[in-house]
Amino acid sequence: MTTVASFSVEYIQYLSPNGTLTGETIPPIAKDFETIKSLYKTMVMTRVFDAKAISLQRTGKLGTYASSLGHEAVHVGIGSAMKYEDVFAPAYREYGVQFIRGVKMSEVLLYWGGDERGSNFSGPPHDFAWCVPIATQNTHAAGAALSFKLRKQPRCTVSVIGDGGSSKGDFLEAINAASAFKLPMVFVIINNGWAISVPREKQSSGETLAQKGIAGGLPSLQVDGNDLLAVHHEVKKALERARNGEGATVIEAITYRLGDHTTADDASRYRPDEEVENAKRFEPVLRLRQYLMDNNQWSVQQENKLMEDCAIKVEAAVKEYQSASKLPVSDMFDYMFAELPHDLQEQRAFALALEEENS
Amino acid sequence: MTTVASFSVEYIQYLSPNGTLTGETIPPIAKDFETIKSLYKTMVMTRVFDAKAISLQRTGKLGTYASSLGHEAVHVGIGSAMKYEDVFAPAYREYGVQFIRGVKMSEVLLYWGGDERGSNFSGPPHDFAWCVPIATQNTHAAGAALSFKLRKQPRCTVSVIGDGGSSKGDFLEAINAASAFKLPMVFVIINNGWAISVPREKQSSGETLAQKGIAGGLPSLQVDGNDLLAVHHEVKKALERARNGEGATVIEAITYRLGDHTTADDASRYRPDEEVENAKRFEPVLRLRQYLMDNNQWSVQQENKLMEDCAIKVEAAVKEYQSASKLPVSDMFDYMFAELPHDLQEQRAFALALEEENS
Amino acid sequence: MANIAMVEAVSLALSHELEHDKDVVILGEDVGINGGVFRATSGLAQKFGENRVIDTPLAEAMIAGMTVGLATQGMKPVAEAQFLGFIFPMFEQIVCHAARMRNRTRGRLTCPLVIRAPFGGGIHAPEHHSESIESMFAHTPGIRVVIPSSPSRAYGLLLAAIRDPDPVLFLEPKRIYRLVKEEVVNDGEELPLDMCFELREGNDITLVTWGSMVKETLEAADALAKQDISAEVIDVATVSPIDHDTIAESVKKTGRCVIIQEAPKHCSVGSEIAATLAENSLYSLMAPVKRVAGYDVIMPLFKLEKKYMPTVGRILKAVNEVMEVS
Amino acid sequence: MANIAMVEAVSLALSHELEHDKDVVILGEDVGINGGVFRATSGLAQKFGENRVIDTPLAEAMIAGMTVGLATQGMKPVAEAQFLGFIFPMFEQIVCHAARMRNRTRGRLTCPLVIRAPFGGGIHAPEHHSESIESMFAHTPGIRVVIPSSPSRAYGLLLAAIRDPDPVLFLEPKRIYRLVKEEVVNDGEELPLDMCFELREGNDITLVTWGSMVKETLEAADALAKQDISAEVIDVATVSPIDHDTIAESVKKTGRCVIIQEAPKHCSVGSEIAATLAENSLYSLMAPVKRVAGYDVIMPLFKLEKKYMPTVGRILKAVNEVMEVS
Ligand SMILES: Cc1ncc(C[n+]2csc(CCOP(=O)(O)OP(=O)(O)O)c2C)c(N)n1
Ligand SMILES: Cc1ncc(C[n+]2csc(CCOP(=O)(O)OP(=O)(O)O)c2C)c(N)n1
Ligand SMILES: [Mg+2]
Ligand SMILES: [Mg+2]
Repeated sequence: MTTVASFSVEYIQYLSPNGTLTGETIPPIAKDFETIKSLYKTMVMTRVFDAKAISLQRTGKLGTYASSLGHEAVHVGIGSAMKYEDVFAPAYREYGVQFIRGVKMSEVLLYWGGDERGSNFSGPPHDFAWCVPIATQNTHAAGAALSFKLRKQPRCTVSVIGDGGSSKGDFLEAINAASAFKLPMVFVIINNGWAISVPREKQSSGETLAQKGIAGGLPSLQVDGNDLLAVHHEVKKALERARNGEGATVIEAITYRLGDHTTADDASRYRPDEEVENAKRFEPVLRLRQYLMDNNQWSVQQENKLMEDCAIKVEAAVKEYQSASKLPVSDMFDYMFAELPHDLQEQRAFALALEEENS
Repeated sequence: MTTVASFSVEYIQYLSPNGTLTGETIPPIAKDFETIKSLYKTMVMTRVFDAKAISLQRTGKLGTYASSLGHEAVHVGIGSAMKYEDVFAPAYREYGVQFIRGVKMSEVLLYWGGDERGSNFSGPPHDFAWCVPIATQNTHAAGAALSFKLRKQPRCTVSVIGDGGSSKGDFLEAINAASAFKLPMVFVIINNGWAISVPREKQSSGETLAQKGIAGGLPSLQVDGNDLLAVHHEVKKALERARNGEGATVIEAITYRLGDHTTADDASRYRPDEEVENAKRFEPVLRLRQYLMDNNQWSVQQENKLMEDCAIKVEAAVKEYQSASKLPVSDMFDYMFAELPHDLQEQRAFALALEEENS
Repeated sequence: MANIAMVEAVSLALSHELEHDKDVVILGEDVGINGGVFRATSGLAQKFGENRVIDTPLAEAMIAGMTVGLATQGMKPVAEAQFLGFIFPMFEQIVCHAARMRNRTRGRLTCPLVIRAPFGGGIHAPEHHSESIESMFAHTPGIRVVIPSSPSRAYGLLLAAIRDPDPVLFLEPKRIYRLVKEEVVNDGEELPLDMCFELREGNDITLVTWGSMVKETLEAADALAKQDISAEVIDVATVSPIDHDTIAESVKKTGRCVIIQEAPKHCSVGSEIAATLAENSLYSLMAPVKRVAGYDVIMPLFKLEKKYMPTVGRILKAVNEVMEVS
Repeated sequence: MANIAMVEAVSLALSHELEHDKDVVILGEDVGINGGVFRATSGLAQKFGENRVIDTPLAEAMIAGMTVGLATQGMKPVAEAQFLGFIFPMFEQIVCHAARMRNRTRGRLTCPLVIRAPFGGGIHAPEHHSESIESMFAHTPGIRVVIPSSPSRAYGLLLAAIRDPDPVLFLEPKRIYRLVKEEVVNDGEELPLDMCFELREGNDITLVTWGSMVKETLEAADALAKQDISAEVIDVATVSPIDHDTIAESVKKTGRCVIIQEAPKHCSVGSEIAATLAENSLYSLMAPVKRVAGYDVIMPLFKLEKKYMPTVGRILKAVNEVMEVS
């Protein structure tokens, strides 16, 4: 009996829940307060936006919406580690990443407002759109990464996946592809404890979800997903590895879904209130603010000002969303193909005539 | 930075390529020569059968056939470790397992002879049929294992997968299911170096394929798949674990595909002859015979007698195969549903009438 | 014996079978404590335990494969695909295994399974939650595809589907999950598969439909009655295999046929019905067959969803065109 | 300018595009050094290198997903599904992403990809190697489905498919891969998609078919000619979208139509063609439409395979039935 391979999964946290630095090493970002402040602002903005989106849904002004409450550090951490020319492959709630990359709040609203134009967003044109079929974005990311490798471009992809999604074959096959082709990419498993009503423990009895990367021999680690510094630093390191041709990394970021799965869900049916209350003690925004304040980088006045700012910007985004032009019926035909086939031309004409008749 | 999980993959071999016992421990089977002799006979029979099947194909008496040449130890090792009431989920070339479980050689021929009746075989009626869509058998096995667990039956499933198939989502999802539900099952990855023309290295850059089990936190190990003792003993141990409610195990058995992928393949197009020549030095039948002979358990006379026996039995099987009754046209309708729907009744009548007309 | 909605009728049938057949198990994502995203399995895990109503990891190919595995060993699994738009990872298992197990093994192994999935548009759901792809399954030999259109039919047909010794895809038009309530007696009485339901008798034209479009079709029939056009309304219910005889019989009487479906038109169940009329009922037809169907486009997000869905107005327009021909 | 078989024409088109468009890459199982299990990519890895002709791990969902990923970033991937029977794990990517990317993003991201797959029966292949499921894709909005039936059409249509800015499923009827040889000029000239090819002119009946059945249909037309029945033969070629106008035009002339396909009948491409005739060409029809199709059964293993496949005899029988009607 000989040992032919050994692996381990490390857990990384730099900022403790009460806002103090932990651990032996301190990553560069921990002392770059300008950057932290700017990222903190994005985190807060994301949260204000989120609350607004939920209230729009509640008042019938938005469709089903997937909240990002509690995920701000992992999302903003990823976004801030990436370069513009990299490609991001989201699932459906990673607005924090996308805001940093230039997607507008009004575009997020458009999407959840039932309007495809939301996915023709202002972020990098090469970024993927929201991806509802779970885990399918991971192989898109692998394909994009392969294109960079083939074209010898110094670019990477980052794709995310939930704890639930980490069970689906597509994610596992993407890890395998990253391993086989040594692709420049980073997988972030956003483990928020729940896949709708199914708790993390029911997805797998493995000690970690990160270890799914071991299947392909990829470096695999856990980070505190409520610790912006840890997410930012580890994703950045992984991107550097990838850009240097050293292949992919799997990062499990442990966070918590503080809200319902979506506005169509009622988590109280399956999740004890105490669990949520407890999780709030570890949430990402508070701890980062504490860190800034403890280092005299942030004040109550600044916080108040920020909240005002956010409210104004979110209001403006809502206005923009609500003033979007009406979608013409032709829209459902006009992007089907570069050139509309004969059959569809007829169906289009029929639909337009019908519209005419009915108006 | 704290280590939250560590894993390793062990490699196990009891019988060296030259037929001597290696390693510190000796498994019980190593001294159970009656059993070994019986399994040796099955291995040889499988090989004789295999050669015959290939020659039947070459002379137009069989369709495409997937050879098991070189896989005898891993197949017979699995088969001998299982109980009748366990369920086996094969791919398409694990005849050695199946012969031990009661499947007849003539049934294997029927199947590759283009006759569905081959899958209505004499093996355990609960065993799965050959499974061509790669890796889909692994989730069937998980489902069967779940049924045992739900019904509190002391039964297990064993499913196999190739090195190629280990890349496919179904296998990885099945591992995850086994982990999540703590299923009584054993996964054997039969790594024979090649998936048609694609070598093992192109499937994954992971050090082992066994480590795919680590994704779900399952005990994962490598065995010398040309060592009957190792395969038998480790599968048996894994089955005991499973039967005791301790969950699933992943075993990577390293062997080599000594022949073409199937009779439709020509491996010389992509595989260097030297590799095959080299692999023959490690093949399973020779080493087991050596071990038996070294222990005065086997003689040249016995070997000659065995070869004669095998030839006779294989001939009989071929006869049985060739004397199978003609398949009536109605057969393609009669097993579609328990009761044939109206539409199909009409199609069936049409097909029968046509047959009548044409005869 | 209270009045219940269709989704409650689904629950009731599931509950009935869980109670009366110990081999029945339910599995899927969120079917347990949560009771399914549409409450179709509401209360069942609580009542029958988590060994009968099983939350699975998020992996549809695995759910389908395990369902096949369970079924071959004599269980009667009822799996849920959370939405029909997420059933694609199940295709390989459905087409290559569930549909083929009996035939492949000459009856040695069978697949008495049900896969349920809510489907169709009209509830302002996000992307991939509103498609109608019954035709893909209807094209697949070896499975039945059943679509209820009322609480009582949901109850009776689901019982029949679970008891059927072969695989059944049971597609639930979610737009009408809670549309009407109906008295459903929980007597365990199944309704026949493979048969159309004649919902309304008529002499002038045959309206053939299924699932959620039954609603619009019946409304259209009401409107036509006011125009003195007597429309026969047929709910196909089992869209594979189709009970063509009932349709042909009706068209023989009326001479005219409009087929209404929510799914895109191209190569669909509606195509099959129209094609069969062209083959076998040509001389019954006094006017061209007409299909009122979804356009052959991606189901739009909900701002344009209504423009995609066939409406009563479109049905009436088609009927009037067909009636004009003399 | 030698005579080449259809599978060689496929190679030739691939080679042409690899040479002339640096964005083209080929990927799939065994497409590299081995040149594909049917030799369709024979020699290409050797000529263009393993960065252009890429052997992948064995995982179809991954192949399809990566193909989508490559295409969205401006590459023109040509993926191979080793057999159409193994394309099911690709469904989610094809239906939910390839077909929808342009529409979803309002043109921001597009999917100029091709997925090739050999399909159909008749070569004594093992289980799952012989199915014809073109209809499932033809039902899917947002993709083209193209099926060649001769070396020159394979060459010209595959070029067009690769150059098309939208996703194309290119299904190759493997029974006729090496059936006939034809002179194919490697001039990079594509043939038009979305159009039928009229293979033979005739006045008495229209025979509509595609793929491998073109062979039997032409043979039937020959036999009919001897009976003094002049059959027009139409190769649909692109089965989604279908060029219904050409078919309608022909039926207007002949008054009769038989549709021949290898796939099972139910909810198929043949259904769509017949349905469209019932809708738009009813007054052209002098006799019922007839479909000669595979039975709605599991494709049998090869002992009964021939009994499944439509034959010249079945075509003639159908034509004679249709001709008898006056
Ligand atoms: C293939 C597929 N199956 C099911 C769904 C329905 N669904 C949407 S989100 C979700 C749970 C996802 O959980 P997780 O991956 O943990 O991500 P989270 O929502 O927690 O961010 C499910 C089952 C889907 N969108 N796609
Ligand atoms: C889903 C699917 N894709 C492709 C194939 C075609 N195919 C048959 S065997 C094979 C290679 C399998 O290799 P491996 O898993 O290593 O098993 P081995 O044949 O070596 O035993 C392939 C690609 C298939 N049968 N199923
Ligand atoms: Mg989650
Ligand atoms: Mg192999």
